[in-house]
Amino acid sequence: MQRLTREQIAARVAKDIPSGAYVNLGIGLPTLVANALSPEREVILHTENGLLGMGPAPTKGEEDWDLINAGKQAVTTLPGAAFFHHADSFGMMRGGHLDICVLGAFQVSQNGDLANWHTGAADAIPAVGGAMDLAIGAKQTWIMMEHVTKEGQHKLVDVCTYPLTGKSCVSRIYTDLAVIDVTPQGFSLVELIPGLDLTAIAALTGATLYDGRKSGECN
Amino acid sequence: MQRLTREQIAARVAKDIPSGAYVNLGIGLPTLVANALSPEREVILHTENGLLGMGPAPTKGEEDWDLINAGKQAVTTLPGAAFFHHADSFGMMRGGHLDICVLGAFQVSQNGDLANWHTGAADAIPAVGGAMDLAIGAKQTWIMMEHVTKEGQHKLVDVCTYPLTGKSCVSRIYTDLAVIDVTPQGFSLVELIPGLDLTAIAALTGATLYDGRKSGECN
Amino acid sequence: MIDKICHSIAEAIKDVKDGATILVGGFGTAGMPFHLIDALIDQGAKDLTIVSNNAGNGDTGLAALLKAKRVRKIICSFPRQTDSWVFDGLYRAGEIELEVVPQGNLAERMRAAGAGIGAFFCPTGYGTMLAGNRETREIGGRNYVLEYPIHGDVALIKAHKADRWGNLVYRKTARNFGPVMAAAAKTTIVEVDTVVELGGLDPESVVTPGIYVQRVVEAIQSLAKAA
Amino acid sequence: MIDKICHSIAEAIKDVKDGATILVGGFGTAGMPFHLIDALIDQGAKDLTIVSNNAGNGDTGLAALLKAKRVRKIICSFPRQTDSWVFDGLYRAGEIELEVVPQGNLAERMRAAGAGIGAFFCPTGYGTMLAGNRETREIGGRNYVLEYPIHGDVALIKAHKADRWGNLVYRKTARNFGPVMAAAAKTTIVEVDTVVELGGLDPESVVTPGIYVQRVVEAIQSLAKAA
Repeated sequence: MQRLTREQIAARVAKDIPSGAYVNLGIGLPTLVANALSPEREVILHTENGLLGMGPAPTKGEEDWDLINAGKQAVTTLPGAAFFHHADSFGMMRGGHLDICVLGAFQVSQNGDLANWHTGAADAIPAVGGAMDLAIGAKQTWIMMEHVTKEGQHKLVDVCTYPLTGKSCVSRIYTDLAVIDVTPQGFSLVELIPGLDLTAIAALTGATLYDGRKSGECN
Repeated sequence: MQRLTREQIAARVAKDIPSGAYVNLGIGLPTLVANALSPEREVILHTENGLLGMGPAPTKGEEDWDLINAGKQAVTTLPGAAFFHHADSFGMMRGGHLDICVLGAFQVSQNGDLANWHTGAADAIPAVGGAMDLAIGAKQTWIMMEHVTKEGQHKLVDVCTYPLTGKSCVSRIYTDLAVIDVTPQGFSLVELIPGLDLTAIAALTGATLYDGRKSGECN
Repeated sequence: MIDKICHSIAEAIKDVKDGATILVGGFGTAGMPFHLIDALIDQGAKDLTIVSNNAGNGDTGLAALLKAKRVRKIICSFPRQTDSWVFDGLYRAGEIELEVVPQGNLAERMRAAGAGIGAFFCPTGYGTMLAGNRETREIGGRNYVLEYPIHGDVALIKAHKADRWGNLVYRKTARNFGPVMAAAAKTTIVEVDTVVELGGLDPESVVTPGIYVQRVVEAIQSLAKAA
Repeated sequence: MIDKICHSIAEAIKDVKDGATILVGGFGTAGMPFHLIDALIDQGAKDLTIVSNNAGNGDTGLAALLKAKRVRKIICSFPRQTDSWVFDGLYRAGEIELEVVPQGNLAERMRAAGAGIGAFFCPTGYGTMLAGNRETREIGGRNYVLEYPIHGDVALIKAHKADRWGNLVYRKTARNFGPVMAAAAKTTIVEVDTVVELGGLDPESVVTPGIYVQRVVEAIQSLAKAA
């Protein structure tokens, strides 16, 4: 078994994004998806700070710091881009106009609850940004993350123990080991990396995992 | 006694509009106020259908029917004009950004209730347009009307009998006979045309009229 | 490649269903999508609910749709005009249902639909017959009425220019309800004077981003009509 | 003649009162009104409530205002950043109050203030700790939280160009909160790169009409800083 690299997870997510889709890529890991989308497919990227039609990073030295993404990195515009203000940008999200947003996560529960903004630690400074708006706003919210934490703890869980970002908002999860749908029955396996068996993936998943490929339970 | 003409009422209203004010002139009689405002004063006119900085009517033959006012008449723009959509235009009103709106009226009550959209007749087709938004939105709502109806009925009344446009929204009334403020005590006379005495104006007013010029009752 | 430009107006409008709620742009005739309405009449959908500022002028556009008896109900702010004889006749004959909404509430209710707001407390119309029996609340010493979003199945609007991604700019006061309706409808169909190359619109000046637009047709500009 | 252009930045900002609520534009450093904030530090108003997306970056702008101990409370969506050490220190020392608001709610609550909406039902944050004890309601099968407007006494924003009526255009993503804050504050003060002649802005492209703007100052464009 060979875990997917971050770039490979990004490529796997990108494969499922239809041509012409309106997509918001969250900060961190999901940002990598942009590099895996070929320009010919014309996926239109939204950034919460007021731009549709976001292009790749400028060449070094060409940065315009009035033209940045949600992660405050310099970006560019593509032909067909449009700028708008913050209320319009978040109305666009909340109103269900984005086809897909891809977010990172600390935990996702089997009913699609998402925790990705706060570890719950007493001394943490809370900072939510646009995560809650994105989580509940897009037509589909996809999660891109490692299957378990570095310490081996479950991130796909029965019930989230961290403070929630949104309730029942996740539809699909892409990890370094698998692609999993959130269904009315709970987690449902869509795809597994070669060399990993059902017992192993089920053990790495903190809630019942159904095998969506043949409509049975994995464990 | 010589009643004011429509143009004279308009000129009287115009006199009270400060230089640089943002003003919406309702359809009908208030439209005449525009002609009484000298351009040097730079009063900025708003029209509900999405324009600030509305200019005078174009010369005949020069009309652009994409550039109209609330009464669907062709207008022009002044340098410094701005176009915006309907939600923004009415947000501008409702949010209290207009300094003054000048409206016509069927009835105004002594507590500032306004009736100007519906006669209450059973067979009338109701049509409100932007009247309710304007009435309650501007910082000050001024009324411009004949003091009594053609049939001699009161239009300044104790309680409105026609369906209301807005409650407690009128601050000042300009008629062909007088200028009257709506105060916490009720109607208060600000100015009277020459040749009309207090007893006469009080008789033409359907509620107690105080003489705001010397803090006493007129009748 | 994204291409929202339809080369036939009939094609653009073919899937409008009976019983649909249709948001129709325009304030009087400015911004009225005459070609799309004509195509809708040809298409034949009936039992429609129309949301528009007025209830038609003269015998063309929305008035023609009403005359063709395709409209069950109209939600608007100002139906009664000097040239609204088609609507007036249907209304007096009891052949059309009317819901009068203050103009700003009409705009804000569609804005709420587009922006995912569930309901909002609005001061306009408080204490008037148009507030009906709706919930009211005093907030910070001012009285408000609870207003709900108006969603459209379809929006038919007029813009000045578009590109193939559906980005739009409008012309003068013909902008009016266009941007609000585009965001409030599931399927937004736009007639424009001109289609430009992608990149031909300044990103700073795009009024309706293409995300709100599903189909665009280039219509020969109809002779705009005075009210 | 209307002339909103102030020839001194100190003059533009002189009447900010202790205890005021100040809306400060910018997303990171893009659209941050650095000159106005420096002038506010010199002016000396204290006990301020600041509403802004972030809680300052590095040691300049909003961070410098915080460092000068003028801010009692900050309402923002994303205080914690790699370069928010000034805020972090004050917060951990218990010297500043923090209210975290989801970014879209921050924008929409200011938008509501500007548009005269009394409160609105918003789906964002439902079921999370940021919804606190606020009223909730199910509408059409979806759950919403009741959110109230955020009004400002003053807005300090950055735009690209202005005319003497106060009409504004912005530059790229530096637009961000500017238009929303301009409408939500009693007194909106704008620093711009360039003042143009009246008529020098295209009426179709004005983003913030001058009705929302009280004062404009032309500030030499500060060297924009990377996050």
